[in-house]
Amino acid sequence: MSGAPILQVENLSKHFGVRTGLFGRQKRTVKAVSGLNFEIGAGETLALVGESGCGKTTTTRLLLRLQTPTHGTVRFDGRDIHQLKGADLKSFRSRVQAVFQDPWSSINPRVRIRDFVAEPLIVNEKLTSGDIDIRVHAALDDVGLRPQDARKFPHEFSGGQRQRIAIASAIVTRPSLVVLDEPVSSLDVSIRSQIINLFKDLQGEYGLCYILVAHDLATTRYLADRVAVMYLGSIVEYGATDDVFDTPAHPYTEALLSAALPADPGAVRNEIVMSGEVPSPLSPPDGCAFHPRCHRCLGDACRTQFPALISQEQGRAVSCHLYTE
Amino acid sequence: MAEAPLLEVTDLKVEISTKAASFFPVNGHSFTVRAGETLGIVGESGSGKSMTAMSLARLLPKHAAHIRSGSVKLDGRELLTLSEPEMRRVRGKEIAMILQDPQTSLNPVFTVGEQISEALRLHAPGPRRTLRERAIDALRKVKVAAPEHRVDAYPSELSGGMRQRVVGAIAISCQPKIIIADEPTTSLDVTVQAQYLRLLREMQDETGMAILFITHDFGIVANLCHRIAVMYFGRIVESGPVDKIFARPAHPYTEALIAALPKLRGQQGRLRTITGQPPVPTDQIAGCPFAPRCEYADARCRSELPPSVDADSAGDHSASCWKVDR
Amino acid sequence: MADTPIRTVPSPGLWRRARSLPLVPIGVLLTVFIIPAFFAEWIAPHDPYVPNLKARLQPPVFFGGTWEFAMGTDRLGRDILSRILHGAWYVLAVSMIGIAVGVVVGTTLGLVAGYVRGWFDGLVMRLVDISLALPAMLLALALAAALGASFLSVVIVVGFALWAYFARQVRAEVLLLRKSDFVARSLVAGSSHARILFRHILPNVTNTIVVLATLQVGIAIMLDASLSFLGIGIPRPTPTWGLLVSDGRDFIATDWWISFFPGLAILLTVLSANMLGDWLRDRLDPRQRQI
Amino acid sequence: MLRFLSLRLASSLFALLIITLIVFLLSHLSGSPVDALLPDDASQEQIDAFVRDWGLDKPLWRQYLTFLGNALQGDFGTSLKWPGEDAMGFVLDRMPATLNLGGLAILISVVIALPLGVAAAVYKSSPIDSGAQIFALLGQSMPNFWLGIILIWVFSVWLGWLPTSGMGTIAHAVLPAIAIAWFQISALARLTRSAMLEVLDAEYIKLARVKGVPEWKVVWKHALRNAAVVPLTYFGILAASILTGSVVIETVYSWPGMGWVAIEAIRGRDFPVVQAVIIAYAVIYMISTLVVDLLYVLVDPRIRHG
Amino acid sequence: MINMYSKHRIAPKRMLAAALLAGTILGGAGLNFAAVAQEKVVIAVSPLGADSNLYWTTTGAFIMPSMQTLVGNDPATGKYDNSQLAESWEHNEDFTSWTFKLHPNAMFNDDWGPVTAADVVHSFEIHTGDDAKLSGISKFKAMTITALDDHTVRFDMPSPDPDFLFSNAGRGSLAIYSKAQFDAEGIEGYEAAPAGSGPFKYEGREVGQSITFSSIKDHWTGVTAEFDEIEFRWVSEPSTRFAMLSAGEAHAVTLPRDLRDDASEAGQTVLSSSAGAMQTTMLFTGQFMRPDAEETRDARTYAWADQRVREAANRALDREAILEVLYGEGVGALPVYTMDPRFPGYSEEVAASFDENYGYDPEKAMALLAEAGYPDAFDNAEIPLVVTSLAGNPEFAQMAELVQAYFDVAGIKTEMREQDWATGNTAIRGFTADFITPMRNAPVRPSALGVQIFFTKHASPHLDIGDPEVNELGGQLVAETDPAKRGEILNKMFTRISDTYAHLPMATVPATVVVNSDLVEGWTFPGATSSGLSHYELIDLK
Repeated sequence: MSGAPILQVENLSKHFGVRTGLFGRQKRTVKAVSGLNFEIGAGETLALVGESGCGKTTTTRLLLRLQTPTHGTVRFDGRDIHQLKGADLKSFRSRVQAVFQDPWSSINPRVRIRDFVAEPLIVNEKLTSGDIDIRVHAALDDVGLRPQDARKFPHEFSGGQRQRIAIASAIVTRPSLVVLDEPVSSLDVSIRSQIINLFKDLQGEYGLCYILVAHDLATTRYLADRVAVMYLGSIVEYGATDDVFDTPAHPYTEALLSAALPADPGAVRNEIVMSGEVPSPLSPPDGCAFHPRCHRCLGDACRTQFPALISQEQGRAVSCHLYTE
Repeated sequence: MAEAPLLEVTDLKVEISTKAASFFPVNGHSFTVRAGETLGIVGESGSGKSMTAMSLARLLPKHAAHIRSGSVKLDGRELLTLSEPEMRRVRGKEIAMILQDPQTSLNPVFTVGEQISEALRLHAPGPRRTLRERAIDALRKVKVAAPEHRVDAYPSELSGGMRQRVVGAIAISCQPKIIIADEPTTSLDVTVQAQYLRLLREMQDETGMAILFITHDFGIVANLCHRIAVMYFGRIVESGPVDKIFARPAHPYTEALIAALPKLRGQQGRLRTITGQPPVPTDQIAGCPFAPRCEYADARCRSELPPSVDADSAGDHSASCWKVDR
Repeated sequence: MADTPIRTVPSPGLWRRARSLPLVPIGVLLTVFIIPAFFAEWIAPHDPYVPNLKARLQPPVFFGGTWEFAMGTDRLGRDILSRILHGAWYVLAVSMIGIAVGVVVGTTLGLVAGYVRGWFDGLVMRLVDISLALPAMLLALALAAALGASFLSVVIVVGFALWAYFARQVRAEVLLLRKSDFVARSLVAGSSHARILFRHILPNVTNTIVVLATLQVGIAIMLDASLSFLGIGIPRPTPTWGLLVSDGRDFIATDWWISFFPGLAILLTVLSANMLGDWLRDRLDPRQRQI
Repeated sequence: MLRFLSLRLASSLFALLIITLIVFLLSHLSGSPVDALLPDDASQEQIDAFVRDWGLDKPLWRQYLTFLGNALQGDFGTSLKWPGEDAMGFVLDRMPATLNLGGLAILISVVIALPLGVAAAVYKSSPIDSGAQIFALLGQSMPNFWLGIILIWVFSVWLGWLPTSGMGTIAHAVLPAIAIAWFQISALARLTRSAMLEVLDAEYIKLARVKGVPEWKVVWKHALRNAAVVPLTYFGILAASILTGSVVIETVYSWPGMGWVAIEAIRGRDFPVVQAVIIAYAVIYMISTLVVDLLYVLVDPRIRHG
Repeated sequence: MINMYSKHRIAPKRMLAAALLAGTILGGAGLNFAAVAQEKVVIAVSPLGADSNLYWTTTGAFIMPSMQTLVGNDPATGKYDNSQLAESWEHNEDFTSWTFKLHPNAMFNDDWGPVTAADVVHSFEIHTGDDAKLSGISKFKAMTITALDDHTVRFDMPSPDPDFLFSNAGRGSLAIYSKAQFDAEGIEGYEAAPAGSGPFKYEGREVGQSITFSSIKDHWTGVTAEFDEIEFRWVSEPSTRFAMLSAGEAHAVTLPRDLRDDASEAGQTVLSSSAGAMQTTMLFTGQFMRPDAEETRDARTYAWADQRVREAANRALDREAILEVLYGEGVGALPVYTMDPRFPGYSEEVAASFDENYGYDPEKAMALLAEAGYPDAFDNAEIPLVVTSLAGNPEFAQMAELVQAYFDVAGIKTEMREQDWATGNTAIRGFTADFITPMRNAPVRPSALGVQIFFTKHASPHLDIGDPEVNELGGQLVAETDPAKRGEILNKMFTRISDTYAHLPMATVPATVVVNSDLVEGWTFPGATSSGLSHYELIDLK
């Protein structure tokens, strides 16, 4: 990690109350995420991977201050973002941006491109209209669009172009951190690489750091410096991308990677049979949440005790009884 | 090689005509699928791959889309000239389909059992109880746990992967000769996708049916298919055995697509990109449709449509490109 | 969390839009409704108010009448055509102001309720329930008895009858929109709730509002007519169409023209407004499916 | 499920409470019953006695509380206009007439609107579609009293098929029910059409066709069963509109139902009956929306298991 | 083939369902509505203000044909006769005591025995109870009743009442119920089926819809209707009533004037009452002639406080044209509202000079207005003109519209106000009325009664025009018992009212009913009741 971490997440949990049963008498708690710890340094990319329902989206919403955590803190530049007010909040808003999955739904169809791209500037900074235009044009230029596109409406663009517009809006304030929520999964293959390259270029140019949520493991590997593998609301493995992908420690990581299909008929795949599907977060299994599907389940320990996340060498951490003494 | 192909599609053209415009989303392509074989049709959105699938089952949207020319032969029988009731007996019984989204491809108001046995009742009628037994059998075949219980479940009670298995059960229930699978795993998680593809392979091994697998994911074709057809702008631009195409792509588009993918192992530098945007079906392009984005294109590429030519001497690998020998 | 993704259909160009305009309904609306509403003074061949007792119950032209009274005359010898032309303004005013009241109240409440949820949402929805549960006609009767029948009371009743539909519909849309990615995106950008509500959500429900409002023209006119039927509409001698139809209803079997032509005016106007509304709905918002 | 129901019930009761307040205030705003119920030449003693008997001399809030307390026990007082009749009892006696009429109107509108909407959706943009739409719209374009009178002349006087007015056999209900229903057909048919259009595009419809299901079965079994959920949500409003429509139509056809009572009572300043009838209307509406919610759950397993 | 088969299998099933539905509807249709049975007469009229078997709790608009009063009206002349329960009557000199002798053979229906003085006393008691709302009942409350013998009763009243017969005849302030039934069944018996002594027997009612009576075969009066049953249907829409008549569903209906013409053109018969049944007028409300008006409020806000304006208003009206539109030809103008040739006090001079004084003369009207300074001299130059279409007087709306149009020509500005009776009454009672309102007098009251109700403070204080002279004369009238002198006083009152242009008199109108000419031959009725209709037993069927 280079320099001081820009974002620190400590013991972050988000629980939802859900009423079930007749008359809603039983009140259950769903632990969407629990006890997350990670940090990101400047210019770094951290990827969150896992199956749907593992808590990736909740995590990003907590980091973006769209939801309030039940426990724990998110520190940005050393300050708890959920305590920010006034000017500090504005500054946070302008320094943290996001790009969402669907370029069709993430751009307000009734707003001109210029106004859409400029929104973070308009609400957070005091600029003249002319200055805003200059910044918008610069941002559009950065993502490969022309200044005259600013006058158009979203429906005049294709999916790939829309995603560029969304990126332009995310970088217009020169943020430090951009949350990328499945940013390429709805794009065509031939466009995908353009956008992936664009992310790399922007990171190189502006020293952005990214939090990437993606289900395509190849993309993750290409973009991310470090990766956190999540299962049922918890991080089960954490470490440098290459390390994790080349030598997965947690059985779940192993299974996940084995399920990814390389675009190469000759590639050797070590297929791991993982039975069943992700259990409902309403009734998570006791002990290690993964044990019912685990091909390396050790027995009682896995069934009854929750394995803590244990740090290994080189910033790696694993939460598995295989690695506890 | 000598045996007759199970499905033979020749020069298929589909026209969509609306008040505003008229265009050919499927513009004259030909391919064959042999029994027990999996053909992968790969293409980006708007390339006409789903339209191809629907036109094989003659289920194009009424009024708007029409098959303009070509022939579709299943086991030697021409499908395009069948009457609608005859065609209805082909659908489901001889050609089955698995659609893209398991969330929406099951009717939410009927139980799983009702939906499976409906197909059975249409093509192999029997008493109620037998139908139910056979529906349970079909569920068992697609490895749904506790099929006796699940048969009475509504789709909303099942997970995504489970639903897609049910769709699979409907597809295989009448032992079709060919299954057309239109992006059946796109909305599934990778782990569930892997399970599902394994299931498809097993079913194929068991029944010897052919699979026409439509996808945009090269990872899937690489792992599942025997042969590949790559589509671009309503045409098949390249087709051949899967290993040949990955090893020596003959069409620049195929080549660029494969190179543009990030690799899971062994990392590369900057990703290769294809410039520009994929064309939409309403575009008018003279010459090779890929020419505007192609790094090898010359004047002839921009004015004349390239014919399909053999890419090697074996005769099982062909591409539509003036520069096959580049 | 299976959100329906909000997608908009790319709008075709202005020219193509203009070409596909439903010319017949627009033409009918103009000739029957809008032009008379503003220019009746100059178009109408007779004074709509002054009885002409010598020309009572003249049949329309082609039915034994003359061109002088093309649509015949009523029991007091007043020219039906002139009365219809002059009535257009009142019909227009009642329906437009009534709908405007409904739109403003309904949209505001629906917007805020759908966005802030919580107790306010509950309250608004209960108000919607209350408003739907109280038949507008009964309210009108009570109101007319309390305040006297007047233009104002008719407008209030129309507004009261309609606001709940707008509130319901707008709220439903807002519930979807507030979960959309672009609202999340805008929150991330740091927009205030007011900004999101008015800059992002409101423009996306305007289509719904416009379409619904067009479709409500018919309901407003019908309501006005029903109020006249009950004798609590805009007071005489104002020739609102509802009053004309209502006054002539006794003579459907004999002097049919007294109510037929005003009825036809209502029919054409409402039919056209609805067709226009349908057209707008098809163009503007394929998701929209309320009445 | 039960929880949902009890919540709905509670909020309905709250709404009813507000309605009682509105109704009470409105009926008191609208003038004194003295003038409606006593003859022109009533003496001052008569007036005083009347005011005392009906508690009209008490402060408004006292009158309201008294009213509410009694109303909770179902006691809305005695009718002023129909002497000797218990107000709520009188309204309840008329309720079956209105419910019969409304029920028939709903039946007619559903029987006509559903096929119309389905046909319009299946043959979208064809003459069938436009024809169905225009037929449906006609009902919304005619004042219903006008339509009602025309129906009487055509079907009762000229053709002699049906009776003109009054209540008796089912034949008496046909014309008023049509006059009420036609207005609703348009809305219902449009809803059905758009819901069907949406459903017909769904993947499971494709899948049904892929299975080889004949087209009519695709439409009427697979599609309609799903599309029906949407018009169903409209039923609460449908019920409300039919109640409202019945006010006018019951007058035209001399149908002695609640609408008729409502008008007569308001005109006669019959406070107790006015209050009873409006509350009764509101309760019917609340119950019908509640029933719709229940039906909704029955029709759509997604909600049952959601 | 399976599919084809199933397609055909389902279609007939659906057709069957459709056929069943259609069958039910048509089957139901065949049951009941076909042309009414000959032995049952159906009369369709506007709904009543109040609807009850307990007659005294209604305002008395409809007296059931099963009930009788003490005094009858001759069907052909409208004069009082002994066709009802009283065989004869007499009064003392100053009209403070009236004695009635009952027909000895009068019997209640349903075997409740003979009609006796006890029944009259009993009926008097229930009619003057707290729940009584009958028009004119306040007068009864001040009386005492004494049964002199089994068939004789005497009413004693504190002040002279020369017009007492009116209350007991068409006005019907006292209907005779059976005491025997009351003793046996109580009030519930009346509610369920009140026994009366009329030529019809109460059969039952559908509240708000209809009420049915059967005719009694050998009635004690010897009069028997030629049909078995009579049903009254309450139908508020005139065109629906017209439709019922045209469809043969009703024998007789009441219709507004224009529809009457239409019906008559269509071949139906219009029957009028033998005497005038109703007088109409438009009243300037507010006590405009009162000397203290200046103190209580600014009289100038009432344009019509100036007699010149009142005369102008009258002169502005072309009564001939208005009455032709409202009531048809042959309806004569009414010189003074409540004045009637049948009753004492009728002033030939006023009637004779009516054309001269009230004749249509717009020029004069304008001159008078100019002289009075109208509209500039008045704060409220716009006079609200009240329309009451809610009151079951269909011609009132047109009357107001026509008056407005004629006023407009003369330069009197008016503004329409749609207002129901109750609201208007509230304003009038509260002395806040600032409008011109249509008014009717039905049944036509004896002049003495009418003039006091509508113009003086003596009978109903709120309708007082505030003229000291009229009130003075009214006071004299109350005290005076000599018929000749009463006539003189009344004559003076009518003259004064006419001279001061105190109102806008309109017309005396007979009651009319339209009968289906295929079913009904004729029917004579005097027009003496509130609704105008009576003597149903005289309906002559074809």
